[in-house]
Amino acid sequence: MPTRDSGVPVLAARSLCLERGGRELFRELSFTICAGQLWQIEGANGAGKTSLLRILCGLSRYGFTGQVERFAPLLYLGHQSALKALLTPRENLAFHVSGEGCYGDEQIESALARVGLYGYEDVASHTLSAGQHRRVNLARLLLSDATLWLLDEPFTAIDKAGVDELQALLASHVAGGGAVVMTSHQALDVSCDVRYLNLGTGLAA
Amino acid sequence: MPTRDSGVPVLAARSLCLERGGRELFRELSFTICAGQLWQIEGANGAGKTSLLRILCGLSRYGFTGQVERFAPLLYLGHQSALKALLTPRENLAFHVSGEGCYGDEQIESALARVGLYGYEDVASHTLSAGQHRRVNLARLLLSDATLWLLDEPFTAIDKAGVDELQALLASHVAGGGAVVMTSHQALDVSCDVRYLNLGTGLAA
Amino acid sequence: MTPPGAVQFCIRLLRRQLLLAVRRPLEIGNPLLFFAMVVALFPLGLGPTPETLAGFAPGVLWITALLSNLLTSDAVFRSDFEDGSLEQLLLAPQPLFMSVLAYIGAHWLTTGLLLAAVSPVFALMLNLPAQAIVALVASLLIGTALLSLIGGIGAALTVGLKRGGMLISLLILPLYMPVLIFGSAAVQAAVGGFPVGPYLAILGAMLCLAIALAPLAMAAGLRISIDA
Amino acid sequence: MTPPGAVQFCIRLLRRQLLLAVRRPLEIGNPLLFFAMVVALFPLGLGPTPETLAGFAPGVLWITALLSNLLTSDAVFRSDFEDGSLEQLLLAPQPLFMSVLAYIGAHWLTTGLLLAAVSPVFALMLNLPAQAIVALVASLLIGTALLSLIGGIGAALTVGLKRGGMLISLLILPLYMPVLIFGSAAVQAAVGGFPVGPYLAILGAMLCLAIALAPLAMAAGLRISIDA
Amino acid sequence: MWPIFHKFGSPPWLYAIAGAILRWLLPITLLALVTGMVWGLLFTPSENVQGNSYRIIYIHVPAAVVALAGYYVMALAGAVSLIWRMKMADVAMKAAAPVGAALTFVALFTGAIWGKPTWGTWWVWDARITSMLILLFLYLGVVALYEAFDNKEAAGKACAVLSLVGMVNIPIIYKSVDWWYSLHQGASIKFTGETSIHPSMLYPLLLMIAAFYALFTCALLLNMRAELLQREQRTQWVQKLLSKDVVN
Ligand code: HEM
Ligand SMILES: Nc1ncnc2c1ncn2[C@@H]1O[C@H](COP(=O)(O)OP(=O)(O)OP(=O)(O)O)[C@@H](O)[C@H]1O
Ligand SMILES: Nc1ncnc2c1ncn2[C@@H]1O[C@H](COP(=O)(O)OP(=O)(O)OP(=O)(O)O)[C@@H](O)[C@H]1O
Ligand SMILES: [Mg+2]
Ligand SMILES: [Mg+2]
Repeated sequence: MPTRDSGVPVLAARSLCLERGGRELFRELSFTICAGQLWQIEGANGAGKTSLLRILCGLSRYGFTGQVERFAPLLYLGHQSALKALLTPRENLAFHVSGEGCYGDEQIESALARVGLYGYEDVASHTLSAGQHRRVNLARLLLSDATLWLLDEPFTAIDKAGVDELQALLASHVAGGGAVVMTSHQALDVSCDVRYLNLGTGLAA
Repeated sequence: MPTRDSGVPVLAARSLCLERGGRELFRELSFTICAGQLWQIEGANGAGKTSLLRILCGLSRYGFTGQVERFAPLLYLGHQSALKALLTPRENLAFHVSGEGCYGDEQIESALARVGLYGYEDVASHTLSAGQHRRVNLARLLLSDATLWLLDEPFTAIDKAGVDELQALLASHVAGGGAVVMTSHQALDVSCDVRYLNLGTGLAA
Repeated sequence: MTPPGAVQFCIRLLRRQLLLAVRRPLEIGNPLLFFAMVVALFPLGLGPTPETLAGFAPGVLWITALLSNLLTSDAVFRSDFEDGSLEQLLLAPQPLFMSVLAYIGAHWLTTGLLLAAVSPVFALMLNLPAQAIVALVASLLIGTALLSLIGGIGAALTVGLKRGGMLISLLILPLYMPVLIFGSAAVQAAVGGFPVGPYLAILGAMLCLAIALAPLAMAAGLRISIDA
Repeated sequence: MTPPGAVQFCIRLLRRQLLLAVRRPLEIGNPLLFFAMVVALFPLGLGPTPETLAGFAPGVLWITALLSNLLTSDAVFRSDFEDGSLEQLLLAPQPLFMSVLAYIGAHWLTTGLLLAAVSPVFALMLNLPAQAIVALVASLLIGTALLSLIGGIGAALTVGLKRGGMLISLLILPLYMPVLIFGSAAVQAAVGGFPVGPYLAILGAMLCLAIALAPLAMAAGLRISIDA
Repeated sequence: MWPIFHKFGSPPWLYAIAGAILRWLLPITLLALVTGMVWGLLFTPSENVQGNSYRIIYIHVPAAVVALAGYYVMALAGAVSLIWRMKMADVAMKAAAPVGAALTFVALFTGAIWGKPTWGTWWVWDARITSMLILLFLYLGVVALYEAFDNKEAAGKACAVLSLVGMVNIPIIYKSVDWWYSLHQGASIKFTGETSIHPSMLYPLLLMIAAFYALFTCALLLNMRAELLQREQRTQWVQKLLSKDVVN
């Protein structure tokens, strides 16, 4: 992973407002995410966390007001896993549609081993359990080069040991000059500072 | 909810063995679940929790050995929500395919209100957020009459307040003579006794 | 609260399926459109002289009905499988072979019945003689019900397959053939002025057989598929 | 590690799509089977005299090719949409209009190319004169590529619709028509001993136009669909 | 009755018994095939209308007859598997499908080859031929359905349902095509040459039919043995068998 400078802005949102189904989800939301920061978006079910992440990464382009500027390559993991059921985890990573670098076989194997899928590299993905399925996606975090990670409930279906490892990974990414914006209903237990963005109550540094 | 006798067996499993993809997941698993008990199935990702639940409820019929006897009506909530995206939460409950009783409109409304979906009764389900989506299913727990609940990771995508309410609901079901078998990677914090079935290490009373 | 009886549950499922269909009006209109398009394509592909067209008309109309049924059959249980509803249906206390009849009934109401209802328009477009139109509608009404039942078996057997693709068309097209033959023969007989009754009677007999046996096959197929 | 270039990424996607196709051999065999079945249905529906059959053959073969293309087009982006891959594709740094070409290319290789390759067998079964077979294969090769591109536009526009369903056939069937007309005309010309070149030239010109424009339409369609 | 039934449910027993049958059936089959072939091709008179091309009958007719019978064997095995939940019936059914498909293909292929000199065309939409084509699709459907399932136990049950449904349909299909054809066309081509067939041509034909039945049985048993080994690869008796083979 290349070293990156902390404190450089990687994403800036300016006066975002979103209304969904007649309910105002957030209003005049402005913030800047810098390298070296870990943000957790909080809010009850239906608060608009997923909607906000999709706006930040650029998938939502209509129906909201405000601007988003992106200054660095980003990686988005949504509720859906983007895995093909018929491909093996190895193939899923090697042929991934997100257009990232071309990974060698050893890189992929070691990433899969690190997320606990040693021995499952070559089974069809649809035979994986729910948690194993999500873990394949976490291997992307190990492989990727992107500065900014946008993660929507990355702990879903992951067991306790997996959650601990993932938190350590997030902390080390942030320490290496990356930035993370994530949602989760669990409290984080990481070694770095966490900034909170509460969609119910507004920004909290 | 009719009162039920505690201590009556509602489900008995005898010497269940399962092998998946060349790995033995569990072997000679025998246990009896009685009314008034809350069981949590534990195990790392891929330990076989979901597979076990599907065997217990009768959906898996091939590929394992052993017997399961069921003595009471059961309700199974799996990873998938069984909600039709085009129907509203109200319609989803009223026309539910699980063949339970015919609920009146007020019953459904009050159940939806209790799971925090007041005001969302009549929007299309595909516009619900991930957590709201799962909450519709939790409303089935409030409506159902089944003695035995088999719940596969019921806390997924539910926010903190929701998890607390759900735990209270589980405890009250058990106190009323029901039985619950559930999986979760979170530790339970309920007012009743919890029995653990760890698929890594075996039974633990 | 006791669970609803089998018939009551069947009606509930039928209402659910129809409600779902109404929520996707395009899905309903689609077989019709497909019908219209294929009927429009035929003259383009075959050369448009009216006399030749009239000769083909019974066959073309019936083949189109069959294809549009084939295309929609795959979806009868698919979405319920994908969102987990099918699991819940299998766990329901009511007998499964009755429940699946509701699915087939809804499928027929939203495809076969509609097709039969609009077929006279297309028949006229293809210059089918007027005296054959009653035979066309009647044979389509019975025949499409039969097709829906057969298609349901294929759908039930293939719904859980990850690697199945559209295997369903391989499985059920051979079974469709007798329906096609008697259906188009009925219309052709009417065009030629021969009695249509025997053909319709045979179709009716096949329908009775299918109503009795297909639900059992579908129920067995679904229980197997969920475990694929 | 720098992301792969547009062409390299395109090749990676193509390999991915082909691998997925190979994992579902039934899906590949299916258009062929569909072809076989429909070719078998026509004589059943229309009456089996060899002379009449030979007259239909060009039209029937072309209509079947078109239908089987139509049926498979809907799925080009569907599964990627449903499992979230499409979101990831849209976020990729490579230009989307090139990436979609890989999808279309894979679709054509697994449907159109195969159909064209096996079509002589069915042509013989329908008694198509031997001199028309080259024209049939050539017109199918170009024509199915065109159909895949057109079908891709429809698929991109409708993939995100919850209530869209098979709307796609309504959108793209009209665009298919010119292809059908020139394609079957080419074969009919060959049967009659007339030159086939002009028809193929027109199909080729249409193909060039489609290769230039369809990817742009598809890319725009996908970006809109993902936000539906 | 029940003890035998139990034995049929036991893979090692079935494997052994199939091996024993094959030991004498395989040579007999080969002998019958060669005899019938030589007899039919070299020692029967040539036909006055068709010349020598009719000799393909010695493959065509046996293949067609056995292909049809094979479907009933398969469907029967399917019924047993569904009703008595006997896993070995699944094995028989799974083994029968590709053999039947191959025979059907042979019948179609030889028929088409024969059709060219006699009717001047490869293909005709006649009742028998059309239902044969459909039979091929039914067989292929069973093969494909089996392959598409990951859980092979479930695959067996699904194929059993499918082959039973197909069995109900085969007579219907045959009748319908027959009727349809006779309605549209006068009887322009008739196969019912049996009455006119000369005994010198008939006897080798009967021999060939018997040989094809035996061939079908052999292929079925061989297939079943292979399938049994694969299914039971982790059990003790297969391990023992394999290690014995390695030692030998
Ligand atoms: C692709 C073309 C053909 C197919 C699929 C086909 C199929 C069949 C079938 C299924 C049978 C056995 C039916 C039974 O068990 O009763 C049969 C028998 C027979 N076929 Fe063919 N056939 C074809 C072409 C031909 C041709 C070209 C000839 C000769 C002109 C021919 C002559 C016969 C005769 C003589 C018999 C036995 C007599 C009988 O059982 O009626 N077949 N064929
Ligand atoms: N169809 C299948 N074929 C082969 N193996 C399978 C199949 N389905 C599941 N498995 C394997 O069975 C094991 C158990 O899966 P299961 O879904 O029961 O796990 P789980 O305990 O629920 O895990 P999680 O916590 O991730 O949900 C996994 O290792 C998985 O790879
Ligand atoms: N397509 C849509 N049309 C209308 N309303 C929508 C649509 N999608 C989402 N919503 C509404 O927007 C709100 C926010 O949804 P979102 O998915 O962003 O919530 P969330 O914070 O991610 O919730 P969760 O914790 O449950 O995942 C919800 O109330 C939902 O009903
Ligand atoms: Mg969310
Ligand atoms: Mg699980």
